[in-house]
Amino acid sequence: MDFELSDEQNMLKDSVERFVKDNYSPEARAKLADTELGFSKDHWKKMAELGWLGLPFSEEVGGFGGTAVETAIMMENMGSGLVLEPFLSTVVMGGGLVAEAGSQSQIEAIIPEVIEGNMMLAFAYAEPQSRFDLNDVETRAAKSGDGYVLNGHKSVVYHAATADKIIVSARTRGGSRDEDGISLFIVDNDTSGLSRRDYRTIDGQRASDIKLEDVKVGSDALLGQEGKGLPVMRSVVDRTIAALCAEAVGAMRTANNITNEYIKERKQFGTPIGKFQVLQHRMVDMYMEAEQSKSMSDMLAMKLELDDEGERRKAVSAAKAQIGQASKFIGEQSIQLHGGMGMTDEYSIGHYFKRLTTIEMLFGNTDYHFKQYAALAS
Amino acid sequence: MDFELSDEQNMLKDSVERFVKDNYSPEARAKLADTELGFSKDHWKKMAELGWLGLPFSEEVGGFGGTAVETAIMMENMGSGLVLEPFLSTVVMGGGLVAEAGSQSQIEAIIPEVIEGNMMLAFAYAEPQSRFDLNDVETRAAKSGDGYVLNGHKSVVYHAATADKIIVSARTRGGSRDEDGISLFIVDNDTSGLSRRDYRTIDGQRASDIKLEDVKVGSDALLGQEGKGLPVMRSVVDRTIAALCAEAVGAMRTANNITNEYIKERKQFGTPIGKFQVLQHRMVDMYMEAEQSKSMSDMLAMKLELDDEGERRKAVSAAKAQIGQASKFIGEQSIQLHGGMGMTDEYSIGHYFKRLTTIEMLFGNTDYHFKQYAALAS
Amino acid sequence: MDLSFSKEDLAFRDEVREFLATSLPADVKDRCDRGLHPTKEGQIRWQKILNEKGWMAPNWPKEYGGTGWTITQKYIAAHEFGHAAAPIALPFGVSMVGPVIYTFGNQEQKDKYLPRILNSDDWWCQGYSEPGSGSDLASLQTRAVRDGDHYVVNGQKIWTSFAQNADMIFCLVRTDSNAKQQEGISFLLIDMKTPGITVKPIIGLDKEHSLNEVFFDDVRVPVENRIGEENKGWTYAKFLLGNERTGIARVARSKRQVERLREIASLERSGGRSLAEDQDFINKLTRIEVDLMSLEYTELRYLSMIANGKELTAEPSLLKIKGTEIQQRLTSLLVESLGMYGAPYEAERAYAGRNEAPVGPDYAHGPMAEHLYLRAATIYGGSNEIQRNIVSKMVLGL
Amino acid sequence: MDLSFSKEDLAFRDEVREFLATSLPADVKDRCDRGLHPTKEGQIRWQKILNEKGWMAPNWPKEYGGTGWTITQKYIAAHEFGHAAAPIALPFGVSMVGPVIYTFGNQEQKDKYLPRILNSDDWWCQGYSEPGSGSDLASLQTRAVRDGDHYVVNGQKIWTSFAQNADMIFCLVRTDSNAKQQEGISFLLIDMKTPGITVKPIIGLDKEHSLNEVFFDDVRVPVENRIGEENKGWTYAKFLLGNERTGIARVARSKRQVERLREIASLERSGGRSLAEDQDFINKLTRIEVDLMSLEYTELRYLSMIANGKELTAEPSLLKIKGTEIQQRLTSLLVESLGMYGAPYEAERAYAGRNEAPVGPDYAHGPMAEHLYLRAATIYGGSNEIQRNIVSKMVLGL
Repeated sequence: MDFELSDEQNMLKDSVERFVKDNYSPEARAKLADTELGFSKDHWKKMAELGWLGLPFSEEVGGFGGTAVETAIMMENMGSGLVLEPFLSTVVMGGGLVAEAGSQSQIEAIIPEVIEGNMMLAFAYAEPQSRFDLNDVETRAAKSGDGYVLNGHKSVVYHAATADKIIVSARTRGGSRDEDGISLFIVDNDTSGLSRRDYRTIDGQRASDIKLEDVKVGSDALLGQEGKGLPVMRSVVDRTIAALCAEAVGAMRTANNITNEYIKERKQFGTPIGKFQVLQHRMVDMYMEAEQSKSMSDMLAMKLELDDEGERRKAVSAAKAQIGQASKFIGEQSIQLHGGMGMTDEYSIGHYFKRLTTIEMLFGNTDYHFKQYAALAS
Repeated sequence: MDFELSDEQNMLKDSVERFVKDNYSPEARAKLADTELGFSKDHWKKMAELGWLGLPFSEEVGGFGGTAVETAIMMENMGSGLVLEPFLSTVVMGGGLVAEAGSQSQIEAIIPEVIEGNMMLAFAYAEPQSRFDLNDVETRAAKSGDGYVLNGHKSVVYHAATADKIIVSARTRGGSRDEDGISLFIVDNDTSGLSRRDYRTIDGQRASDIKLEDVKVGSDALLGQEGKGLPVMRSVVDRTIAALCAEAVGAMRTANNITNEYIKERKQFGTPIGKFQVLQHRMVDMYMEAEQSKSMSDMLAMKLELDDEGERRKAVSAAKAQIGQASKFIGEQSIQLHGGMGMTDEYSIGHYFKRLTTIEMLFGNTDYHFKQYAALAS
Repeated sequence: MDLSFSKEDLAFRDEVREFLATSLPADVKDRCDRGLHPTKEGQIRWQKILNEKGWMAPNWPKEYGGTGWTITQKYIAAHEFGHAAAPIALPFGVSMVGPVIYTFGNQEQKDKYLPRILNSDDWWCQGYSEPGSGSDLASLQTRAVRDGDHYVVNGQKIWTSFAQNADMIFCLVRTDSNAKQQEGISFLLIDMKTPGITVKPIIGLDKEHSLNEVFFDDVRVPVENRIGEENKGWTYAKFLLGNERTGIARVARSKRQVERLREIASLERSGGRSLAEDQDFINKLTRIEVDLMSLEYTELRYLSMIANGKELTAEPSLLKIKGTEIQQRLTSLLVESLGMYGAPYEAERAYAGRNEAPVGPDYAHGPMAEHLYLRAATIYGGSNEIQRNIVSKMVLGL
Repeated sequence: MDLSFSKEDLAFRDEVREFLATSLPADVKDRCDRGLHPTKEGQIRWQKILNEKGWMAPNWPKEYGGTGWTITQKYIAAHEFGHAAAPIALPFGVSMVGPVIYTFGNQEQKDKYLPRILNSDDWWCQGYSEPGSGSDLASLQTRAVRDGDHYVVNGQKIWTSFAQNADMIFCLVRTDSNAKQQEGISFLLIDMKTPGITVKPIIGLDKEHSLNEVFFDDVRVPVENRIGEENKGWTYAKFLLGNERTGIARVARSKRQVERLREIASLERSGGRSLAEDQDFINKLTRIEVDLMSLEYTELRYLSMIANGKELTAEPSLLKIKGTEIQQRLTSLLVESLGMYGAPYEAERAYAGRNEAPVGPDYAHGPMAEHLYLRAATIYGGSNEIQRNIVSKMVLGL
């Protein structure tokens, strides 16, 4: 039982920290978030050069062979700077799905391109009615000749606008909430019949709603076995949740540091407000939440590599629920302790609050995961 | 819309306050709670003389004709001193059931005796499996000749040992959770086949489990219509809850006062601990809970006389839930703010904590009433 | 003790309902219900309708144009306005400076300003906070130096809501810099068109423009625009703050939010069923609803005390604390009820040039904007921490 | 980073399970599982069994009789002990004074006391708190005046747990009354049979006798019973308090409480169904369980830091705060799970003369006693408010 980083892991950590320090001052981040693209292609190239985009892929396809622990190290430190590049969408989700379920030719066509930074991906799984249930899929893929025809509506697809290929979950058989019968398709973003409504999200990122109207794809677009997409989705979403949890840990730690510094500096009634015991204890509670989140995030990263499915899914839901709660608490209290200053768009703390707010919501909010945990524990 | 007391109501309040001041010092209360009986027959006589035991009964039978508001005034001020006499069991519950459902002869035989202080009553409604559901009755009353034979197990019957007559809910027909088919019986405490296991409760009061084994009663023991007992029980339990809520308000106010005084006096690190901001804000939260409880208790007392059943039951559950929460919070924090001193049996604050703990539980705990409210509101 | 409505009360309720059904403009109602800021034009249009009806100032004495309502009538009106999503009048004129003017102003000031407030001819804003002062108002630095029959004002105010719309600002300024903190402050009414005033927007957490900085650079204010005595402004400011807190519970609005939550929950799915059948969601909503009822009856109890001639001390602080906590829990649950559609968000002006409705279901437009904006509810008007300090001192004597 | 168990770890787990299955007396287990205080005889019997196995002092260095376990083994043992409801050794000897003796004591003291602690020959109690000192230990008043090769001790200690059973007490006493608060304090080991010592019971909230006042009236203590230097007792006391907090999370016990809650819930009915199917109950239990998991992995992470040679500052305060909050939530939910049978309660000695089992279902005997007793958990060992002060100062620099 050991929570310490190896030398290699420490090097990775230092390298991400440096990247964030060099590129993600609050001003630089605000400017980037307000560009049309919402992130930097130059940063993306830099990440490719540093080998980060190959982090979780096997060495055979040119990756680094890292585990969930390395992904967590990377995400935690990117979370500190609220990094905007779509690492999660392209590498953890899109790349993860291809690496886990793809055929040899799909893997060879996509993963090296992702690693090089030449290709971006997105994962379209949610639908207007599905809320957080991965199995709730009404988008249909009908067999047609050699391929499939897709019809449906996918909602809040992060980074769809900049993705070259979008991985879409669609039902090839069964009722709208059946676990069986869901298939995954790799769809080019410019395929005829696919239309996007692009928008911004409160965390300064980009997402889209996607309408699929008679979208025709070949049989080579099918990712994994027909009708057996759900277990693959679950496994990749579990890894995504672990990555998000780590990102939240970094964001919470930095939000706490910013707030702690602020209350040391800010004076009212002639003394720094950090001398008021009520604010001290609030800050202690925020610190304790962040500490426990760190433990849960580390635990989850380690467990993903270890346990049977039941234990793994319990760990996923427990960590997401605890970290969701902590994210909400720390985000809200950071604003409160900043007073008026926290209410401005210009000052950085609000952006931590907003990213933490979406992390709480993405891939199942706190209530959802408590419920999942309860079902698994009983 | 008016929350102020009339002159008569103010006189009643002053009179109860005086009684508590004269008879319920913490030392006197502790001594009384530790006697075999657990309360004082002299106090009971005094209460009869003051007319309190007739408070809610109509003037025709010798009562005062008071509403739920008068009962609340009385209970609130008795709550301040943690009064031990079984006013709730005898007058509000037992007397309430007889007054509401009794035949002329039952009323004439019982109510004047209660008012005079000559007769005590208890209400046996709960069973080991019933939790807080009044309709969950497995005790059976089988018709036998001119009367009935009762068999079953009644649990945690407050003040059964000192009651002359016990009002028992028993099923004359239907399944164990049916709303229909429950009847009420007035059973003499010394009836053959009725056996009691007497014990103390954590709030310093007395209760009993009661076994009924072939207990024979006459047809004149039936209180109200056969099989139609539940609406009567509901109505009287609603009044009982209103009375308990008022008692809690008095107990909370006094617990807060005791605690507030303590933290002004008690010194640590050279200053009164009431100078520490965290304790000040805790005390403010306790004050606010008590203030809101007072509003809900007053609201409920007034609504009992006014609204349709739906509105009344929503008010009952909302008040009990809010006051249950407040009772738990104030009880627990009173101990916490007292530190070690709060942990001793000798000091008074712990007794407030314990009575507030039982009030939260009696006639449905906080969760139960939130659930009731939700069902009524949807 | 009595909670019943008289026949007159019920008739009054019908009148309010009828008025709202026929007179509340649909566009104004829609923005209010969603929790979006009113437009300037819409708000003024609605307030003029209110004034025509004679209902602009329920809390003013009748002699100045108040309604003369009993507390039961005020309760009924507030409840019906909330239920119908009718915006309340902006507080800066009618709730804040108005009572200061009719209580401490001279006859000329009353004659000049009160009718214009009632008819929404002036949009008022509040010049209290300064950078570095926050909840510690007494430390303010903006200076007014007497020069003949004018004051020359220099300094800066901050967090000034809707100053960009304002015709007038009421300001606390320091007129005696040698006096102790709370002394030496005066209360001035300043025309926003006076040369030397600059309004600089502060874009909020919600990406919208509702807050501002206001700069004063040699701004000349006629001495006749001073309320009451020179250097006694703190008295008027405290009076105003006390007034402000009594309305701040916003019970009626929160009751409407509970209704909206039920409406949305009946349309959203969770785990394949209606969200309205999700026990955990219901559990949370019920707890808020019961807390709201506790707040409602506490407010009524305090109003009843006032009506019976009793003096309140720090009770309004309780209403502020509990009211704002409930408002925040409600917007938080509203956002949560939207599932993934809580994430999309853009400022309204970002839509201005596009012919697009916001993404997601219609009811998703609003909750996040209000959720973000209302983070300030526990900060403004004296933060909830300050309110607890006040109760601790004034009620508990700690 | 690695959470896996080695083959040796798994073998060790089997050994612990086997030991507990065969060696833990049923009566001792039953009281522990219910949350009742151990009897003196039962506790000593069990501790002697532990010592025979060599497992009395997992946290001591091997040279003094410790187990030499890795942190993984300690984790496994704690988990298995908790699951089996095996009482932990009373802390006063093995966790509190033991480490002080082997760290600061002289060879004679080590030779004399450590083996007797391991074999439970001495029941120790702790003489820290005094009336008026509470969490502010440094203000203590009990005085020890040197008289030849003895100290003469006068004063009073309070909140002394199980002093009525004790053979020895370790005491903080003031040996220099001119020194500043934290200086001038010495650390003495005192035989409870020494003339002049009076133990006066304090009956607790739970109606049981576990707390005491201890009075010292000209009590003569040999100078050789002083630990370390005169007037340096504060150093040893602080060391002890730091040690005390690391075990205080009581994760394994709380995990067992979660199991008990599930057991009781499966037997209780609510709304005509099993309480285990009541969504609100499950919701509460789940939240506790997840918080407990967070605490568990936080404790493991800190232990891992220590094992890797890192220094902790105020992290143990977090374990104390969160651990005790969870303990209280668990007993509160246990009582709640009993429905109406939460109300009956009598002290155990009240049963002594009667041949009666407690009323209600078998599992109803215990929860309320523990619930009442554990109200002290957030007070003792430095209240949770004091712990937050410590974190604020030491970690956050506020």
